[in-house]
Amino acid sequence: MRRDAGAGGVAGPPTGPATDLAIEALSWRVGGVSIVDGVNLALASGEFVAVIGPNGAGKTSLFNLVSGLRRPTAGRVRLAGADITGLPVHRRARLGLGRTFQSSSVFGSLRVDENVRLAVQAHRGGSMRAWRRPAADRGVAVAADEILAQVLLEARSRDTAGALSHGDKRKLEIALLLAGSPRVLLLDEPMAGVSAGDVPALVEVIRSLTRVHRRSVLMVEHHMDVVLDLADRVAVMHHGALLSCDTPAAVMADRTVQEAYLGEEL
Amino acid sequence: MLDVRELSAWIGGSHILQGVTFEVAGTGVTALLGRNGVGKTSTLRAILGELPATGSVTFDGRPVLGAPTHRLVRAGLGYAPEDRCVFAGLTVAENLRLACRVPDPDYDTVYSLFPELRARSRQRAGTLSGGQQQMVAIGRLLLNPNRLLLIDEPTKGLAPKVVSEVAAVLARVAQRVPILLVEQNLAVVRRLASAAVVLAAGRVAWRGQAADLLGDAERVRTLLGVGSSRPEREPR
Amino acid sequence: MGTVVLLTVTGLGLGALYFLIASGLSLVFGLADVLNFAHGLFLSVGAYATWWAGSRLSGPWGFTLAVAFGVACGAAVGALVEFVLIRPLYRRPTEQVLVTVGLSLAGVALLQAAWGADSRRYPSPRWTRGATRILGADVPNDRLLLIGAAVVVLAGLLVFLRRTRYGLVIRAGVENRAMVAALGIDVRRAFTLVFAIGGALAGLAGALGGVYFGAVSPGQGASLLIFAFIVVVIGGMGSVTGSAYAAVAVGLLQQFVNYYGTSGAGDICVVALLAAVLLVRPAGIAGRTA
Amino acid sequence: ACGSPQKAASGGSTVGSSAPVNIGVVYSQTGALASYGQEYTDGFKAGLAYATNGTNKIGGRQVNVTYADDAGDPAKAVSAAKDLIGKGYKILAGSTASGVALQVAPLAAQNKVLFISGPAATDAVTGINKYTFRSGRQSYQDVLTAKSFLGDATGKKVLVFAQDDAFGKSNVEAVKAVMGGAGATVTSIAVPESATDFTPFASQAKNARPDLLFVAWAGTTASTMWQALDQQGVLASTTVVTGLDIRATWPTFGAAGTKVSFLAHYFDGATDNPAEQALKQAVPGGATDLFDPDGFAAAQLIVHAVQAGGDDVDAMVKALEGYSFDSVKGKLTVRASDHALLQPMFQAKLSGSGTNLTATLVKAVDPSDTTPPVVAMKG
Amino acid sequence: MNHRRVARALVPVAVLVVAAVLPWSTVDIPGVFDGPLNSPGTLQLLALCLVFGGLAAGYDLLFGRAGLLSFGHALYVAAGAYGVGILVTHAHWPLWTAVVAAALGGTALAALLGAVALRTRGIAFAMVTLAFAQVGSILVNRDPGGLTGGEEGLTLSASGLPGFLVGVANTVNLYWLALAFLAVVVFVVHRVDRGPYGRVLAGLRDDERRVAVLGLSPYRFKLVTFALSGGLAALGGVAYALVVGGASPQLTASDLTLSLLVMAVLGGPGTRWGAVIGGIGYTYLDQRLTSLGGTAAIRHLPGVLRGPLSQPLFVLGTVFILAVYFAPGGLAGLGRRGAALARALRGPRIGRSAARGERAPSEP
Ligand SMILES: Nc1ncnc2c1ncn2[C@@H]1O[C@H](COP(=O)(O)OP(=O)(O)OP(=O)(O)O)[C@@H](O)[C@H]1O
Ligand SMILES: Nc1ncnc2c1ncn2[C@@H]1O[C@H](COP(=O)(O)OP(=O)(O)OP(=O)(O)O)[C@@H](O)[C@H]1O
Ligand SMILES: [Mg+2]
Ligand SMILES: [Mg+2]
Repeated sequence: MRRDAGAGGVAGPPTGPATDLAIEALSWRVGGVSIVDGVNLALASGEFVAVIGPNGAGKTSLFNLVSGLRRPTAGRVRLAGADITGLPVHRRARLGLGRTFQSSSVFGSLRVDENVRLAVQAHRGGSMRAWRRPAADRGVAVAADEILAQVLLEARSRDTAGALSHGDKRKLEIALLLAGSPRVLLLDEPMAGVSAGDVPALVEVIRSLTRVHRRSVLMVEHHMDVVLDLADRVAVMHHGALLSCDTPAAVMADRTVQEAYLGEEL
Repeated sequence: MLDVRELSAWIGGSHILQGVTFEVAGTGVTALLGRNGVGKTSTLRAILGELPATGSVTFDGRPVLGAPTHRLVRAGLGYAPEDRCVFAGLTVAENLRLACRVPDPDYDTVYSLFPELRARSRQRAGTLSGGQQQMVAIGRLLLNPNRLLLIDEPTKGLAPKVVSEVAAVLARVAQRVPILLVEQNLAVVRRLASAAVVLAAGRVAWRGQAADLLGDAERVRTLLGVGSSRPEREPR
Repeated sequence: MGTVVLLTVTGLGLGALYFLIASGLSLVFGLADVLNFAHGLFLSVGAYATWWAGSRLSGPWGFTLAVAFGVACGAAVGALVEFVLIRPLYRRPTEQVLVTVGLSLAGVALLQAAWGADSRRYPSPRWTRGATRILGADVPNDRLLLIGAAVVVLAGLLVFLRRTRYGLVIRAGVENRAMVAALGIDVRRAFTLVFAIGGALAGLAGALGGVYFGAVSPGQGASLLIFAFIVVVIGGMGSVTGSAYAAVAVGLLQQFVNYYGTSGAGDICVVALLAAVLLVRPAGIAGRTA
Repeated sequence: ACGSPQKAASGGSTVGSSAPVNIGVVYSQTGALASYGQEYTDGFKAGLAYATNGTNKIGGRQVNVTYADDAGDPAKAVSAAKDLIGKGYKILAGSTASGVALQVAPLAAQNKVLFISGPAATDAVTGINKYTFRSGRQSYQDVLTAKSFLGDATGKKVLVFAQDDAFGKSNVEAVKAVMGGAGATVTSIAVPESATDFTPFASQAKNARPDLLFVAWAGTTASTMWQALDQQGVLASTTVVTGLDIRATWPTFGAAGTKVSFLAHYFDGATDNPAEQALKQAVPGGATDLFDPDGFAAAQLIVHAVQAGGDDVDAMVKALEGYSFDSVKGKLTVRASDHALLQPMFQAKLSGSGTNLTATLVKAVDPSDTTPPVVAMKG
Repeated sequence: MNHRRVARALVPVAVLVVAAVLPWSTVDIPGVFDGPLNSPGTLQLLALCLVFGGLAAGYDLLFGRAGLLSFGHALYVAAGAYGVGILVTHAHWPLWTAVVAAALGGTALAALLGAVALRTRGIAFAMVTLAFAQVGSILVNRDPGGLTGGEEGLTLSASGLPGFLVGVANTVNLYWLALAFLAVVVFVVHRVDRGPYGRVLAGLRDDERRVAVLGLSPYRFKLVTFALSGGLAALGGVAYALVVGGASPQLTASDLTLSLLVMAVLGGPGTRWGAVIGGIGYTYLDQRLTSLGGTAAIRHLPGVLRGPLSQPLFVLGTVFILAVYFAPGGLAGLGRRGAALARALRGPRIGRSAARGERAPSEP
């Protein structure tokens, strides 16, 4: 793929003053290998950007840098203007940055609804309180049930999360994210393993995040129809670098993207 | 090749499979389909002896239910689990070496399909990207000559281009070795499967030719929940 | 000068003893992922077996045969423990550790019931009780024996781990046993083997530890165990070479600080070293960091 | 059934001239000091038979002994002691370990029962309280015996080789007081308690060239330590004195055994008197050992106390203070002011080899030469 | 539904009341206790059991609920016991001031050392805590300034204690004290467990990274839990010192931590009552097995059996191994397993592979 001459420029939000998330020249090297390489990307408030790229391009690594699980070797991350590059994971989450994981990581020994309640309560505060205020907890429970219904898991809300099938764990991942109602969401392959029949409903849940709730979303996904359905812009990563960031139509039309990423249609 | 009769399985006291019956023919791909949590993965695990199960499973005419997993695999039953299960602490090369059961494993197929793996042979598998781990898991399966493959969602997390490539390889393999394939990507199923089994709530809901299933939009909608309300993928 | 030489050689001897103990522990811990509290018991079994055989055998090879018997007993006990106690619990790692705790309690009490709580004189060959003059220091011969044995064990283990398939099978088996079985490998046999080797190494350490102490007592093994733990952790879980470095470091540090510092300082220094290493490199000196 | 939660020690309401005399013996039946405990109780039984002329009765009253195990754990000892006291026992004996004796002794004072401490050697038991006596020797007496090896102490160099723990430290202090007070220069080598390699310390001891090396050692590392002293040639170059432990441990001296001078509390063959013969008759195999006399003396003390005091503990205490009697070791005297037990001590040698060792008496040391300093009674 | 909730709340209260009035009973249970329930020996034994029940519950807060495997908990128990002992015996503080100081001191010590140790995790964490405890053990044995009494231990001077705690006749007060300690621990642990805080701990046990991504600091939660658990342990140490009448170096040994672990596991880690029951049961066995060795039943056995069976540790170790085997999930898990078993028996027959399967319903 050819590197876009003005990659930094293209990557900026097209218009609008409010930039929710700004990734500036972010790089990560491990043992002399460059895994994320000078990525610039800005996410406007309420914008939906999808990140695509071959396996091993560095998409998950980029998410890890932004969410704070890994420390970048260079560059900055800003959340609503504030520099969060050095903050620990939980502080970023408090400031409104949420994410899901590519390989589901749910609280396996808690029940499904308790998983969500934990997330709701983390968001509302008061987690340190050992004293339970039944009324407050009931509010949490109601919120949790609503979220589970959205992701089609209400039937399983009393089961242990560890006993869920893979696809159902993916849904719970999304539920945990919704519970925190962060202003910026990082979704790592939310549809991987979700059965084809359930995809449309989840797509609608995710769509409502930007369309209804005005959140900003950065999503990695290999299902192209989902990407095309949801994204305002599509960013293409390759070998750790951001090659381009453009409208879905423009990206799909790019020959190099077709050759290196999409391949022949089945 | 594989004959599954009245297979029932339990996990932690709950009855997951409730009498599953189907067979896998001597060639081609049999797709095992169904929505999340219906028991596809459990079926494969029960066949392999990883779950307590009753009923009968015959492989090549011999009853195998209850035999230790490693015996079954040695008898030529290859398995690629859904959660990849690569050994995070081992390097890519070690992961592959561990899987070799024969003196002359077929590294060529694996490396030509996934050149990435050759380049990363000394990297610890735990640091691979999700898709790369999937490649290791599939690669492991192709090293040995097997007589039947059980593959659980092989294309999950792979980039579209690699999905087509994997599908092509599986199509090639299936000419020699029958495959029981669990897959959510219907395009892949359409490309590969000759027969299909659809599960719902731990039971077989439908059995037959794959074409009969996929050719009938109504059947697909009732069995798999895939509706036509959503626009088909836009042409690019 | 003499003192420094003496401290160095005896420190190395102590390190060698630690390594002999830690090697088996580290093997079982690193490969099979079982923190084996019964390792001290295996050690005592080796020591008592050697003591028992050594008091009955004589002649030039008597002691060597007795040590071989001790090693064999250690291996047998190790394999038996894996087979009977550990194997059925492999999906429950915490319980595995707890079973070894129970075993160490019961086993030591059993030894005590059989041979009493008091220490017994050890039938070490006469030459081990003498000393050799090296650079002005009378170095006890048994330390030289320990150092020699440690070097041989280190080399042997490295060959086993690097040159055979078992190392790979077991490392993979710890991560995901079911998957190893799904690759057509009988992982259970490999685990029994690891415990047998761990037991044999403990048996050897016990047999030679008996020479070092000049006596055997039921609790002897357990008393050394804590330093062996420290060595294993400093060295990096399961890394045999790491254990070797750590054992030497701990042995020398302890010996020098015990002698020159105030009493108890040697142990405290070792503990401080442990804390420092773990805070800087949580996976130990040879451990891989994520 | 209901009762009072404060059901006091009066529970055994069977006080009277015909009621049995209840004695509780709390000692290490199991645990690290089990063999000390075994000897102690052997001696106790023999002593009881001897002091009651085989009748097992004191003044017509049946003697009833209850044995309880403390496994060397103070918590268990306290539980057992409280249980016995609660059942109305007025007399306790036992305590194999010093730590246990120091925890049980206060109970005696708090509940006004008689406590005869056993093999526990700590000096702290002496004078701990009015209700506590001892039936064995104390560390200070060991040190005084060691001094008897020195002859005239003036100008001599004495080195104490001890573990750096409470036991070692108290020995160092005692040697400084005893031999230093007599004009010797006392230095010490404190070996870390948890060390297992003693070679450098042995070499240090050798280079110090003392006239007398006093070794105060306890625990399982003894044989390693002796091996180190021997390897470094210390035993050949000076007089080395240490305490003689129970017979089972002699072989662990290894080659060092015959090169060391021993101070002995007691060993088989140290004395020959009616009490000793009675003990010899009673113990298994006719072989007496280190802690048999402690149990024997404890029984004698108790029998005397009951004869004089009946069930009145204060009268018992009064009767025991200043009591002097013939026991296995010879003449023993309870010093009235602090309950120290004045007794003869011994010098001994080992001979033989391997596991076949015998101890022979070199010299008996008179009680007047092993009298510990008087301490103030604490409670 | 509501009835059940009321019952759940009432049962502990009822148990507490029964336990509190127990000393008025003169019931004699031969074989179980040596004397009637209100005899000092029995009360002392019960008091010790209660103290360890509380200690185990406090340890389980760390191990069973937060998933932190500490091998150094004995340090905080010892800190409480020695702390109160030194303050009362050497510094002549009034008892209750000393108790508060010792408990606070234990909490502070745990917070300080936890701040360092919690920078590691898993086995490394276990080892660092073990190492810290080892230093404590060395210090206590060295008898600094004559404060700890070295291997001989420290005896609480009776003159520093209020009269109602001294003397065998007052053993019942020690029993009530131990009961109060246990009640405090159970109250705290259950409050923590059932509130939002407990849910976070459960989350931490499963996946720390996940908790962080939710916006909660795993380190802070772990540290608070560690300090809280350390404080409870120190309080337990105080109770122990009062019940036994002093502190001994055995308290600092890693064996104590291991037995706490064993108690928690025997009872069922992370369950409501598991650790408490485990602690009481273990201590009861531990204390009583020593007297079992002397019983006639054992003395008349043939030598091969008599030897091992007269070793309390052998019996304890064996019982422990059997419990791990046949009662996984501890005593608390037995009920659940019973239910599962009943279900399985009603269900269809299970195939041969069941024997090897994971959590097969037919497994013992
Ligand atoms: N410690 C490491 N050492 C070497 N290479 C590493 C290390 N960690 C990650 N990598 C490499 O970094 C690359 C980026 O991985 P990442 O998980 O970000 O990919 P990805 O774009 O999310 O891919 P996928 O679509 O397959 O999930 C991969 O090629 C991976 O092998
Ligand atoms: N450990 C467990 N305990 C209890 N129930 C379980 C456990 N593991 C799986 N299950 C249940 O078994 C059922 C079948 O699970 P399985 O993994 O076979 O589904 P699947 O068809 O493979 O689904 P997916 O498409 O999501 O992978 C699910 O309902 C799941 O909740
Ligand atoms: Mg990824
Ligand atoms: Mg599945």
